[in-house]
Amino acid sequence: MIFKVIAKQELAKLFEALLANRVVGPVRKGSDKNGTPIYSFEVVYDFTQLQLDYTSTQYPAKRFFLPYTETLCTFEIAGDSWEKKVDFNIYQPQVLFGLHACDINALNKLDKVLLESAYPTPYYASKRKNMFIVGIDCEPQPYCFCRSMGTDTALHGFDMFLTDLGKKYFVEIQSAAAYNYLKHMQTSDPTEEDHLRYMAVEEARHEKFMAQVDTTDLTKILDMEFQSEVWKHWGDKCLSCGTCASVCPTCYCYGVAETVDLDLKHAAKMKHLHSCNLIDFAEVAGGHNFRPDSHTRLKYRYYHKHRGFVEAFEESLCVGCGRCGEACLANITVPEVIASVRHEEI
Amino acid sequence: MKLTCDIDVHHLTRVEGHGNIHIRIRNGEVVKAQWEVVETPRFFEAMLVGKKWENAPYLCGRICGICSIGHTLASIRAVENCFNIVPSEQTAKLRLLLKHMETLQSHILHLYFLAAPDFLNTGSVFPLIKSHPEVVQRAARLKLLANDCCDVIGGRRLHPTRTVVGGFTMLPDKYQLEQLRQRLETSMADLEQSAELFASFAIPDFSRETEFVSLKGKGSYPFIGGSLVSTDGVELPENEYLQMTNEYCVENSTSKWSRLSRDSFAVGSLARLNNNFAHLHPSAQEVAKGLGLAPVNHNPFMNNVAQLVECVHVVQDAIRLIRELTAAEWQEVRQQVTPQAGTGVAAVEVPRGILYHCYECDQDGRIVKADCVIPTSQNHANIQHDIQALADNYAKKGSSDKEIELLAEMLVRAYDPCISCSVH
Amino acid sequence: MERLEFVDVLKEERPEAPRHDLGSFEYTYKAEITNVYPMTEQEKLYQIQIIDPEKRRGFTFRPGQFVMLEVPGIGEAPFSISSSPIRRGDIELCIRKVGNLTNFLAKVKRGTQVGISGPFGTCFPVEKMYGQNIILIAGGLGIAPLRSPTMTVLENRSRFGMVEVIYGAKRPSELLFTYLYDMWRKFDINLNIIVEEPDHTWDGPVGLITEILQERIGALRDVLEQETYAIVCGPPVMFTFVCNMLMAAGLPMHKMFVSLERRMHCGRGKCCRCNVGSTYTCLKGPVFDYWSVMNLKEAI
Amino acid sequence: MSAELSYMGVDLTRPRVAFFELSSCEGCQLQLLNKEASLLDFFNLLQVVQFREAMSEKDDTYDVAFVEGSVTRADEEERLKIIRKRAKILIAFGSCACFGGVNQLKNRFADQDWVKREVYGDFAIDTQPVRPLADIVEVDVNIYGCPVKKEEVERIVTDLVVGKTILYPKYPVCMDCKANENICLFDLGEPCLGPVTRAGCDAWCPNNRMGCWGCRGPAEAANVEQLKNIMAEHGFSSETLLDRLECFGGFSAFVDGLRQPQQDTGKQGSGI
Ligand SMILES: Cc1cc2nc3c(=O)[nH]c(=O)nc-3n(C[C@H](O)[C@H](O)[C@H](O)COP(=O)(O)OP(=O)(O)OC[C@H]3O[C@@H](n4cnc5c(N)ncnc54)[C@H](O)[C@@H]3O)c2cc1C
Ligand code: SF4
Ligand code: SF4
Ligand code: SF4
Repeated sequence: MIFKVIAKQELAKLFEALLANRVVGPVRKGSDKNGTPIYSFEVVYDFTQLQLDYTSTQYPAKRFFLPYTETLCTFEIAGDSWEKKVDFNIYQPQVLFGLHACDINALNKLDKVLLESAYPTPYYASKRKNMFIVGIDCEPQPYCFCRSMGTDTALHGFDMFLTDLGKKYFVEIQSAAAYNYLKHMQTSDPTEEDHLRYMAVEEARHEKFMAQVDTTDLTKILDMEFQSEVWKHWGDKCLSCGTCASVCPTCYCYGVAETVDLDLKHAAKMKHLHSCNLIDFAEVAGGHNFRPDSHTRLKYRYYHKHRGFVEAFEESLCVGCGRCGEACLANITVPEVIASVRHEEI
Repeated sequence: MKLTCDIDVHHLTRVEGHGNIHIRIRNGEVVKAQWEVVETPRFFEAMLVGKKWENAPYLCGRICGICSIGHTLASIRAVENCFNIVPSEQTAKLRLLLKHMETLQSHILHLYFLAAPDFLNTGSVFPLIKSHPEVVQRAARLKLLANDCCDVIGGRRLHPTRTVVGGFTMLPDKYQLEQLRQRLETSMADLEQSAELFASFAIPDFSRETEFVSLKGKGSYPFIGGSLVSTDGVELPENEYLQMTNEYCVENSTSKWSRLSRDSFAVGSLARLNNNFAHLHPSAQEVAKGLGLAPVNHNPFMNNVAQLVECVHVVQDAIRLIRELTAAEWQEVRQQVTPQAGTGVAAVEVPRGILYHCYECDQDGRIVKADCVIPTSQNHANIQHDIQALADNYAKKGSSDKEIELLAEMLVRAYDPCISCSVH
Repeated sequence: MERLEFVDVLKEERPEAPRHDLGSFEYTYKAEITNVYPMTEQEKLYQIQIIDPEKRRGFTFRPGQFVMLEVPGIGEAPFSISSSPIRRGDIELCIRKVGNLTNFLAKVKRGTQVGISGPFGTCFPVEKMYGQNIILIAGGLGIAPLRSPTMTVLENRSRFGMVEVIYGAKRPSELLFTYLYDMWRKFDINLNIIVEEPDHTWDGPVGLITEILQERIGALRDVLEQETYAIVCGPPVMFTFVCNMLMAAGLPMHKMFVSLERRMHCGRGKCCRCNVGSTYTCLKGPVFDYWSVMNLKEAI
Repeated sequence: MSAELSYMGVDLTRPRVAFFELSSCEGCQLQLLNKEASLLDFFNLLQVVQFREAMSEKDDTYDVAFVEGSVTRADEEERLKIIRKRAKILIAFGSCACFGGVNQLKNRFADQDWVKREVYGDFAIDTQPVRPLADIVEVDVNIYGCPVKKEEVERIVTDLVVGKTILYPKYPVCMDCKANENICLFDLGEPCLGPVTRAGCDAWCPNNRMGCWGCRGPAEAANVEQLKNIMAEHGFSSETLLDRLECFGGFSAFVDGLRQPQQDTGKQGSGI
């Protein structure tokens, strides 16, 4: 692994050099009713637009690698025959500039299902393989529990990672492409002092995590508590609105809808990200619904993330970004739900 | 000379809403010429009672699908007048721009889809798709442009979503505005061709001395607020609208009727133009002259031409407004609203004429009394008198039943009546 | 400014190359409906042939696996392959009209082109059953997935001990593959068919499938604990009853196989629609042994 | 216009279609003429035989009837029954037809005579409590929205012609809203019915920073009870919630409890 340090003002040069590609980064989108800024990942054209000290974005950068709706293919119909056209909707590499560790880890988790398992999906692969990621360290927010999920640092899955040392950035380089871009900046090798400063910064950051989830034996506890009454408690609150999945950087469930064009000569197959909380998610042909109650659907979301995925990949499908809890109008948060399943006082 | 004639048009087509025409001529005398409004009432004025102010614009937009923007803006203005809120310059400009685009889309819809088939001898626009594709495409292009503008400014072309008391929920994208301006500029060619098309139509030769009521322009062609004026010399401030409208109920109509100095008066494009010709954009004045329209014109069929002239005016004025809006920095999008007890009146020129909304609110901003006076309801009496005169006129000329029926239908259509709106 | 290199994922050399080619994800086989046989009011049998001869020969599957069948613009859904694996890319699907896609399929004529992808999912481990007795049980449309293992068993008849087929339907008019029964019987198998609501054409047994099973279990009791496998297809209520009866009679859970049905939008372990608990039916299933089913939450 | 259609080798008939309006603003019909770019394709799929607002010809043999508006008078009830008899497929077109729409707000007054007097004084006027179509005849397809969304109309019409099952999202507007990455209106301090309203409009209103008013009626698992808590928690009165829930009639099953604690707001003897 290669480490470098750069003076802060050098970063603009890196940005400029990367601008030959499409660059996506955190910008301020507006503010809420109390004046608190709201951040969002958007395509940026100007370094000054970037808000690298952003707290957290309401939405992950998901739409740039797992769009909410995506055309899987189109058809041209001719009589009883047809031609199918597939387009992965990506023509140029994208730069994600300023991802936090949780969001990088989210990509790593998605890779497991979408890239490394049976039937890797080319729609995701085409975007993921054409991505240049500049990570940046974060300021833990009250709702972040990534430390509990082991995702507070990103070990891989990025090209470059920046840590703010005050006047300088500590830069971790993980790809040849990233190394190649170093020539656009003035870099130096870190000194022992830089190392110490880095460790101090990280330690100070760790101190700031407030929210926690106890994952000890969680897969077994979830199994034992399958019939627990707490699920009903949360189910009564749940709006079945799918907001949690929509803002989750790791939720990837989807539905497919085929449409015929008005001219009856074209058709398309569209993919829409769904959520397992939606009422008809587990409905099958004939109308039978395997999860008709809101609590069974909500429970399923937790089982998929914290049990099933762990069984399959030895890790949970949650990076502890806390977005779902923040976005949920019914105030259903992961730390509280898990604590309640563990019979802990909240 | 025609001795007898029986005309019964049930549910007149190509107008908004339900109305019937009955004409009876016996021994050359018109014994009955009746414009019947059979639309079902929806009681918006009662519906609003007890509702908080924020409901009013949202609900009142639903009085009419064609002029929902006009109703929404009138309703907003009535609430704002009640609470003493003065819209910022930016808000006022955006509202006017939105208003213009509604005028454009409504006029184009009427001219091409509802009125033109009569002049081109078809029953609807559908056959024109084959026989006159360029005409239909031009109409679609203009309508699309107007609708796109409404989407960008009001959020939605019909039942707008961004227009609220105090301003807007959200501002349009300047880049999009700029694109619309460019499209507006190129649309002038389409409007010129529209003028040529209408110049080729034989506008029936009929006129009847009429009193015309509209807003009075002060420095500009009037659309939102101001004083009220009639060609018979009446002039009143906005909040004395009741004396201008004098609504009353009549048999055979679920809509109320109006009168002023005479038995009836007219509102609409022709009325606006008759009262404010000098304020029209020069290129609009030119089109008017080219089509033989000069104030004061008393031929109701010329309302079609007046609409076309107004299309030119609103496009020109929209271009100016967009220039001004994009040149300025965006200001606060929405003002704070503090309800207070009182009465607010709004007079707004919507495509079919002058529209009034008036609400009385209590100190919490809850509506205690609501009144809406719709342009078409002000026109009903005039339509009735026009039909009478028209039947008389053409009976004397010895026209056939068919001809009289078509002329009567065309006459009603010329007013572009919005019947469900008039009954609300 | 400097451009990053663009990676075409379909051409990329991948040393970690996963089991399946990226390109095949959305490139279905174009296939032609070569024949349509109406079987009952609700079900038709479709013969479908992959058009490209090479791909047709390369298309191999095992009994119990399913394909995703797509009609452009209408829909895509999973269907078990009903025919024998010997016939490779020339398959038969028995399809009941229940909704959008299947209603449309009921209207298409031979010659229509459809998209086929697959085969997907797990299969009935027929080879593992060599040398043993086999009970094949189907309720209703369950005969569609059951026909393929049945054909395989019959094609390899000498490798199995006793073969017992039990099939139940509501009415005689709803029985599927009636034209095959006589042929099947020639293979020294015990074919039991039972209906719930007989009509004048029916002279066979009447009742629920469990009733005839009870009878047969009596005859088979001795072999159940040791040398027998069962394959059970049908609606969840039916296979739960049947499996529990077999279990009570001594057949171990891991020697019974069932096929689960869930909504599937991809068939490739991506859309999560088919998950039972958090197990993908399309990858780990649709064929499960009964032990696994018992251990899946909300499987039935 | 009569050449028949086919799709994937299946022959299809171009349905004879008629449009009707009962009590409404005719906005939904107007939407039919919108989306100008696909207008020709749209009307090519259908054979329009009656469309009073746009054409003078009239033919009473039709397969599909689009009926806009709600029923507020005996003659409308009769017309609707005749339409039902003639049409193979009757479509309730827009929220007025599906739920009564804004029109049904007058039903909330106990004293219906007061309603008449408030608008017409002593002039005799014929009207009944507002009813959706389904209260009178069987409805085959609902197209929700005030106004309807043309994209959805196009999809439903195509599905109808091709013979596909007509499906609507069962989930709430929040899904559409999130897919557009909007800032939630509750964060902006505005009320919204998105969490309980049927999606399919692409979050038309929230996209424009206007909270949803529920024009498409309840989503299939609408948790209105929880929405009440949420509204209260964000400082919105139950009157605000009621205003929205009762606006289009889709949530009529949920508003009764909310109306009781309300004061007598209508003057002149109107009771709520
Ligand atoms: C492994 C496997 C094997 C199968 N094998 C066979 C087989 O051999 N033969 C066979 O006939 N079938 C088989 N099936 C079942 C088959 O997949 C379904 O019948 C098929 O999906 C029906 O599709 P459809 O489009 O016709 O029906 P759909 O229209 O999809 O479904 C009908 C019903 O489902 C509901 N529904 C549909 N879409 C939605 C939606 N978007 N939202 C909410 N509800 C909806 C509705 O209630 C509707 O009434 C198999 C299924 C699986 C999983
Ligand atoms: S489940 Fe919630 S906390 Fe976990 S990754 Fe998704 S949004 Fe973040
Ligand atoms: S704005 Fe409304 S629809 Fe959108 S997420 Fe918030 S509550 Fe849901
Ligand atoms: S957001 Fe709500 S009110 Fe607006 S169109 Fe959609 S359902 Fe109707």
